[in-house]
Amino acid sequence: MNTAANHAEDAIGNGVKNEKQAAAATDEPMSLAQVRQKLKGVEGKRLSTPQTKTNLRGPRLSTPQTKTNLRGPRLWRSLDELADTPEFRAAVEKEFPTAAQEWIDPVSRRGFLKLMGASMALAGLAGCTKQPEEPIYPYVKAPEDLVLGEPMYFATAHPFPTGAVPLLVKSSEFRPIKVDGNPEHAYNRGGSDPLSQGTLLGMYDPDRSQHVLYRGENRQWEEFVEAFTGKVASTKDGTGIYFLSATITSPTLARQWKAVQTAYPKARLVQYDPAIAGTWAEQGIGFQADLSSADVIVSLDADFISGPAYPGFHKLVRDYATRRKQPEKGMNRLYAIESATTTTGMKAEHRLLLRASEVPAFTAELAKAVGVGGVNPPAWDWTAEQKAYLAALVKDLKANSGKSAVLPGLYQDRSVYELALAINGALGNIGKTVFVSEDTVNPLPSDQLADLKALVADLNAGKVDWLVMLDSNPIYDAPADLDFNSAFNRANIAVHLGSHLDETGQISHWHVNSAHYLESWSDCRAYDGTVSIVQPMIAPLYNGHTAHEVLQSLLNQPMLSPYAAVRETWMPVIQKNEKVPGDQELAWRKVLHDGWIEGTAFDKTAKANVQAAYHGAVPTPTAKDSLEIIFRPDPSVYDGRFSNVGWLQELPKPVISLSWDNGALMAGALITKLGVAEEDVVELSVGNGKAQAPVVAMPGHPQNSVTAYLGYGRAFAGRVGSGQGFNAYQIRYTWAPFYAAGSIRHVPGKWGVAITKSHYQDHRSTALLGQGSGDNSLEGDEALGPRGIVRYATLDEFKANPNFAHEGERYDTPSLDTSLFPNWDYSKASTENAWGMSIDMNSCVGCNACIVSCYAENNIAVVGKQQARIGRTMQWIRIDTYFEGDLAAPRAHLQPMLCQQCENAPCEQVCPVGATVHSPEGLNMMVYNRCVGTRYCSNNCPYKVRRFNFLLYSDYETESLKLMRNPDVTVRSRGVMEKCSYCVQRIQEAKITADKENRPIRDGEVITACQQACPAQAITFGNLNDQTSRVTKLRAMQRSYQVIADINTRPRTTYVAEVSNPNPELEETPVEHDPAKG
Amino acid sequence: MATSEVNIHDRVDPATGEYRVIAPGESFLSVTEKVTRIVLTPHTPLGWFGFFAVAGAGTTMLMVALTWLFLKGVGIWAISQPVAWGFAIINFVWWIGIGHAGTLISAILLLFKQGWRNSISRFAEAMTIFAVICAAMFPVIHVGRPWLGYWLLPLPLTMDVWPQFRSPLMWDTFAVSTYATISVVFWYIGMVPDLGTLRDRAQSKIAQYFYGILSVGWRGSVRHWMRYETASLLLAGLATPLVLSVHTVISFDFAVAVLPGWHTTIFPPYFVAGAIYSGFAMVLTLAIPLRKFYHLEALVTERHIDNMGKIMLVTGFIVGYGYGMEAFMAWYSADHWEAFTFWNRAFGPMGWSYWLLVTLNLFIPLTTLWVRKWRTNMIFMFAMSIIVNTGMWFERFVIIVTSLTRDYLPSSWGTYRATKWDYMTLFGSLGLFTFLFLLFVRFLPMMPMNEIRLLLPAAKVRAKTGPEVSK
Amino acid sequence: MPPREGTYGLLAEFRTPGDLVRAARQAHEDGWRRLDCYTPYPLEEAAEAIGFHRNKVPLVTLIGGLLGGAAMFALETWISVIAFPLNIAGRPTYSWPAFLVPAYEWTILWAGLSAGFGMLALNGLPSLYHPLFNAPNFRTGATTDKFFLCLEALDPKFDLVESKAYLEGLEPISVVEVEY
Amino acid sequence: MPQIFDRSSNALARMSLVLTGLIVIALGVMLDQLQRSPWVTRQGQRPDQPVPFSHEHHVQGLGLQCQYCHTTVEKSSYAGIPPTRTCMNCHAQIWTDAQLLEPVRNSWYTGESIVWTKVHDLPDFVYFNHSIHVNKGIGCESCHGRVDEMPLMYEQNTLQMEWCLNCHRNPAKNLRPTSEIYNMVWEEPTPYRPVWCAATADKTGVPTAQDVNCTTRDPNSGEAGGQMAALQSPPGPGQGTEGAAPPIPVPIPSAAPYQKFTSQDELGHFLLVHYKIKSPRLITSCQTCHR
Repeated sequence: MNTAANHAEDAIGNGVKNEKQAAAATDEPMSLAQVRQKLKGVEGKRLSTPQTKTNLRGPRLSTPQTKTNLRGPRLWRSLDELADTPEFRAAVEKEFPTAAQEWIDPVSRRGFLKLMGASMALAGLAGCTKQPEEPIYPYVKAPEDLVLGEPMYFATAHPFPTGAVPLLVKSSEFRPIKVDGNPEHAYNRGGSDPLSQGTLLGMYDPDRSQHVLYRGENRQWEEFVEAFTGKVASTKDGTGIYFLSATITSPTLARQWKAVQTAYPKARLVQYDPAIAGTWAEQGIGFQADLSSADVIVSLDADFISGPAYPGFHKLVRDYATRRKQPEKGMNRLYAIESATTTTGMKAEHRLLLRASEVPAFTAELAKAVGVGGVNPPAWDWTAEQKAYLAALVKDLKANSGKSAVLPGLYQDRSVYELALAINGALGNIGKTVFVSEDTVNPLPSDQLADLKALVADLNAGKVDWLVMLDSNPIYDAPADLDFNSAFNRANIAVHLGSHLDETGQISHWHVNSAHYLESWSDCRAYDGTVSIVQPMIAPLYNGHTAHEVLQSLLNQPMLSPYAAVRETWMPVIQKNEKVPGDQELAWRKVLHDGWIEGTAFDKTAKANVQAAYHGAVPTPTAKDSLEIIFRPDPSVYDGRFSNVGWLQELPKPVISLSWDNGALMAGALITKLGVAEEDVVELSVGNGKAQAPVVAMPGHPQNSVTAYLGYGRAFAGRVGSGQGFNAYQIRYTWAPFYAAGSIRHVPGKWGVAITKSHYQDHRSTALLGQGSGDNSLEGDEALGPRGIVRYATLDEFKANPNFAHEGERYDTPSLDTSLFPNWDYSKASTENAWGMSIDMNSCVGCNACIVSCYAENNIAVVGKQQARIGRTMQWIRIDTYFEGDLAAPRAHLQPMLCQQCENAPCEQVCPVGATVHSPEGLNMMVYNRCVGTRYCSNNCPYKVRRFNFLLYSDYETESLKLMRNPDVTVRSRGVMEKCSYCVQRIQEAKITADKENRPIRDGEVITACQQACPAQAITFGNLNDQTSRVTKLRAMQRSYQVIADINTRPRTTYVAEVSNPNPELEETPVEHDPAKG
Repeated sequence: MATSEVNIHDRVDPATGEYRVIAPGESFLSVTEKVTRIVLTPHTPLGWFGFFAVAGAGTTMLMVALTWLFLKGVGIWAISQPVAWGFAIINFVWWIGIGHAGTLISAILLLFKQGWRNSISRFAEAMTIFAVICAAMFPVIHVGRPWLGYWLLPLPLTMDVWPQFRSPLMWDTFAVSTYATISVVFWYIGMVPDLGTLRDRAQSKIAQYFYGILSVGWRGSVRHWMRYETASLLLAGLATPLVLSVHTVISFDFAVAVLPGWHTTIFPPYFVAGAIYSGFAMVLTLAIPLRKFYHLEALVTERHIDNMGKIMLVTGFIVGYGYGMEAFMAWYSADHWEAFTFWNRAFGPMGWSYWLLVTLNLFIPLTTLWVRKWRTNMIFMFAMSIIVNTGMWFERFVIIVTSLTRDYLPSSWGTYRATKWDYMTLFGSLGLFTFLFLLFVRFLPMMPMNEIRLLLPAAKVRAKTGPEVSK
Repeated sequence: MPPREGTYGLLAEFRTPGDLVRAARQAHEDGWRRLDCYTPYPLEEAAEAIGFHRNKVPLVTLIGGLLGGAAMFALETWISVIAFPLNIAGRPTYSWPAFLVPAYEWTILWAGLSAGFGMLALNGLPSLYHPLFNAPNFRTGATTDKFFLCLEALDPKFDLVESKAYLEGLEPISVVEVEY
Repeated sequence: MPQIFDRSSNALARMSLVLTGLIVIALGVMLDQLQRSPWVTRQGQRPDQPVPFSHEHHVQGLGLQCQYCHTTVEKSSYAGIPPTRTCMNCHAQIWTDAQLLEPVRNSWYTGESIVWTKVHDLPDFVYFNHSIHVNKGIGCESCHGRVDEMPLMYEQNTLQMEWCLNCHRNPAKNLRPTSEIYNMVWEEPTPYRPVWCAATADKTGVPTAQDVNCTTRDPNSGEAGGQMAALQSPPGPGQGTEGAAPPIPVPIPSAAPYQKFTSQDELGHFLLVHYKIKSPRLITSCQTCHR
């Protein structure tokens, strides 16, 4: 933190120091000018907030290099300017018939929608200041089904290479404003994940490319189609026409491709997804597990609970968590064998650290032990610990054959997958807990790396005439050894269809701006195979087009719309479904309404009898002292496709709480060995590729290996993503896509990283009172020890003493009569609703979905790296991570922390203006427009969940972002305190509805945004005065406890203490690790 | 007539062995002369201009910092989560503390009939007022939306919403504003007769009008004098509990909070003691150069410096007791929050600031101030006054910042690094203070002549005033 | 009213406070009531000499203080209990311990203001113009080092010639007549 | 040494003291008045509108229902500004060449909105919901004034927080039967103009609006009075918000026992109970309007 002072200065927009990017670029002359001129109408509103003028760009990030590199003003002009272009008018008019002006005129925009944070600053002055006149722009012809002010919900799905996420999208005045899982869908049952949540901002991203370009000049789509189809037709058989596409997940697109293939047999399709290529997910096998009936779960480097990168994430997590909610009714046990620290390992009862290359060998040992035939593990000297682990594991598995599941890692050697299958077979799990299906979510399985190599070869051989890249960015993410960049230039014409003018788009001849999935028709399959129709929520903001249209343009109905194509694909199936062949339209509408097509799930019994023998070779681990570099898609930005989504960039990555960066993640021991400190720069090299990265400590990481997240180091991601982190693709090779032997060395320089919560590294101490040993996290010791913030027990302890969560020092909750004052009355008699929340720490898997959901629901601002560095992130909910025990092999406890809504809220008492007071229903209300910003409440909050707008973080200028905001939540201006409100806007809505219908609010009628997003159902919200509500029952459980209750804050949020289910045989195995001092 | 030339018997009263309060040989006229010439002279000394320029520069720096602050927001400072209060509040508490000496000297010492306070009370009061001005500035500018500051006053606004009187910040509002008002009244009332003197001695018409109006036609009637005396006594009687209450209320800002390290019952007494401690230090910082510069050694004698040294010694020990008590309670209460907070103060990442303050506030002063010889050594006392005030600033730093960096929830622990804007504001406020004080020295009577006259032997109404007196 | 004309009184100057006190006491005992002393610093003996013992400043102060305190406490109570009762941190609306602090401050504030300005008012200040300033020797020292006794013309015993002679008998440095 | 000031200065000095005091007081009073003045609140001001639309003519003259234009007032937070189509419904036939209506026709043909100026403009951090007020018996006129007497629209009330609170703290004084919410000429009951109300049993799921039937004519004399508001009738397909409630017939007025009210106070408290108006404590809590 020794450069914090500088960063603080950067933070105030005062010169860019040694860092790569400055926060809030306040100096973007032209758009400043524009906005000024745009703002003429609202001058009055601005008067009392001069800062809006100087801080127009507010929280947005821009990197010097983006500014210089991005070609011309095109990328840089704000939507304000765009608003005047015919394209935009066109786009908007499609969506908002004849009310286009409403979205273009800066004043009127403020007319209906409650996007008026700007005037917040005026709040108090309302008494002595005039409000400016605001015009109204009524419709000319109002849409039939529109009730202004009432949201509508539509079903769609988020296409993702590892399986689509069925969604239910909230739309206000036909603008999607919130993306959530589809609660009725059998696959994810309403759960979602940070990435799906983030796609909303992805669609409104002001940096999306907005034009069809030919050599940098604006063109019309038709011109492209003409050139393209003309060319292809001229080739007759498609010779020299190559398509490079991201993994195709749309059956319709696959169908269209097949049609193209038949029409032009010589045309080639190459699929390449950096996070999929080389994994078993690209192959034609579907591996599915049903953890709801699995008592023992073994993860072979399978990080199945930290994000959708692992196929089937949503269902796996849901089932995993369900089996942990009621320990008394028995719970599952998770063994995690992993090569990098993940939440999977942190949640596991028993975690075995292996270097990545050791995993296949260990798997082989395991397979052999459980009786898989024909497997011969390479000779390897396993440590005592590993042997003991194996023995216990095997015993446990055999004891639970048929009731266990072994999950293969996605980023492991192919043998691991096959062996896992064999093991499951040997254990008789196939058909019970593990299923295999012939088809997968990608209808055109292929060996992506091989294909890509072939493509490069053809390029170099000059065979490639037109290279058409569909939603892929090879210049950025192709493996280093292919030298794609130079091969690329051999293509006569390069066409790039993409959402951004990214690395590839920059140098392609043609760039076609693609439409976002929320803007276009398509289809895709959830991981269980169920087909979802992707329907547009809004007309393409920038007239984008999709791969469907590109391929369709080559077929005999070139103008056939994606809608028609999709319908063509599925109408037969839909009709088949119908018991009584009825009205097609009705059936189709039902599908759109539900969001999926009945009976399209995969047949999972296909390979039910997997032969329990394995004959493939198992690779020998690399030498123990050699260094391994592990590549994983980033938990937040995946392979880089989400780089420009501020919400995801600012998201603290699981376990290490690192935001805005990836880095060389390594064990403390390695840090010591290298004699470096965090934020020092190291150079990673594999083969002859080199990449420089900041050192970030990752507790529990295997020694002699370094994890590098993909998806960073973008040059042309946009104002948010460009220049963040380092590009790990530079050292990734086709021959080692997941882990490679490499080397590391310390190079001069510092690289500040933003770690969003107190980082155990800063706070170690061997000093007095034995606070923390050098190898422990002081925070962890404090939280688990004397402070009783995290409480847990093993299953046996729990059975022996169900009340464990309330025994021990300061574990007790003070009784209601501890206060000198009479208690405030929250009884049923006094108030119908008393809101409360319960969070099951056993279920929480720390996937961060809640945080992103909260961003969207509550219009939370993104503050940027510099501000994040000095602890000013605005997230209302965060996932506190406490490390228990030796940092070389810790166990992490994940605790979602949000406003506890204390009944005796310390924050309220100290506010001089009564800006935060208590509602009769027990909510701790924060009234933004009353807040003068003394910040006393934040100081006095024991949970530090209040967030302050130190600068003008909210973006009042960018048009597209205004369209995205939730109209029911005020946008907070500079100098105002904010915090979690239990989604009071949803509560109020429910209250008014219930009141109009003259009935009490039903349990589950009010769902908070975090609860809605949680794939593990860890959060429950409801009415404490309703004795039958789920939250009341959870609160009544003995395991429920309140954090820091001993100071009598009486939180309304309670936590259900953890219970783990360790294998007694492995419980006490004291292992000596190297000291992890960093 | 620098002190060095005066022989020891003039400085020390042979009878008592104490330093004299006033050097011998002063008359009503000479005293009046000494004080009025500073104000009435047409020739402002160059040195004054020198200081004034420096102070002016400081004030300008402050204005720059404030302008940027209003344009950008408090985010230009280092405050963050969890340390939401930083320099601004530290400076506020520090200045208020300094502002305590004046009233204390003029009020409490008056009640205790400490004659020696007469010649220093006036500029001590002025110092108080300017310190309070500097202090009062910070709560206003540190809020996120200063233009809404008037919401802290109970006004009948159209919102129909009122201030929240359970908040210590509201108490501050009233305590500080009251303190400022009373100090000004006390100061002005005390100055009226001297303004009369200036009026009568002024040569230029402008000066006569200026002081004539300010002195509201004071003419020294004994009837007036008697009411005046009563009023002064009453004001003193009122200011005494006030001065004690103000820093008590300030300490409530912290004591009332739940934060470990703030939530402490020892705060009120030891804040008050600390205030007096730093206040007297500041009086010394001003008195020592002043008496030298304006040759006032005869009126501000070693006696004053010596006594103030003693008072600092006492208050220093009270403060020390406060620190000790915190440490003791941390252990004795067996409360983990307390124990950890204390441990963190002393040995945590910010431990350096704790040891710095202990050194500056306790070790150095409390070991040396015993020595009478040093207590009357101007250089030493000047240095000491600076040391103590630095120490007192760090005391507030430790209380506010260090406590905030690590409180209840370990996940939210943070750190704090001041930005250049923080420093500009701090030193700017010093500039403003000096600026105002220099103006005062130049244009207003820096010492209460009427009170000094009382100390002169000539003021004694001798017994041989005729037989009637004896009865 | 039309400005007064004629003599305001006779002003006798004395060298020391002692002389002044003696003279003043003498005059008072001889039945003079409209007389006053002028000194450069508070001289209690002189006040007693002319029979001025008690004054009303304390009373004014007391009233001011009580009013201030009561007003503030009433305001706080009205605001928190009647005007807009709110649940603040679960505390009762009538949180009198908290209300005491501002009330206490206001007590002092208003007491102090009453004391200061009450004193000036009782002293009949401001009076920028005063006949005494007409006296040639008054402003040269009344506020520095001279001591004056003034017999005022309004006193029934006053007679320009006799009074002058009478004053001369009190051994002053000088006696001058003061015009309005 | 001469006098510095002449005789008049004393009087001057005292006068100036008094004056200072007066000025301070005056300033305070002025500011207090200013913040409530129409200059700030726009109360009573008639902004220039593209079309000088006369509510008087359309409401009083032609007797249009409020909902004819403000369609969503019963279902949504937002009452709704009529689309141009609504105007054209009539003005396609009548006044087809009136110069005044040029902007309307223009909008209709070009598809550009008519740009009205907002008359009732709440601060942007205030979340007001029309539907709940209307459903609970607050008449349009209570807030918007006698719109039927406004040739040009203007703001009847200040719409300042104190004004809102004034009613939220004591709703009874403004409550009226839901059947009367659109009634511009509704006047509170007096001994001379009593109101009869009958309350049917409160059924959960049935909007409270349907629990109460009121009439200004003596029910014993037979026919009931008062126009029927849409939300009085059982929920139709149009009313999404009440979709949950099963359709039930409107109780026959005469069947229910009528109660006679001769003062707003009595009526208000009667409706307070039967419309289940939340307690002032609940509806004056901040987040009722601020989020």
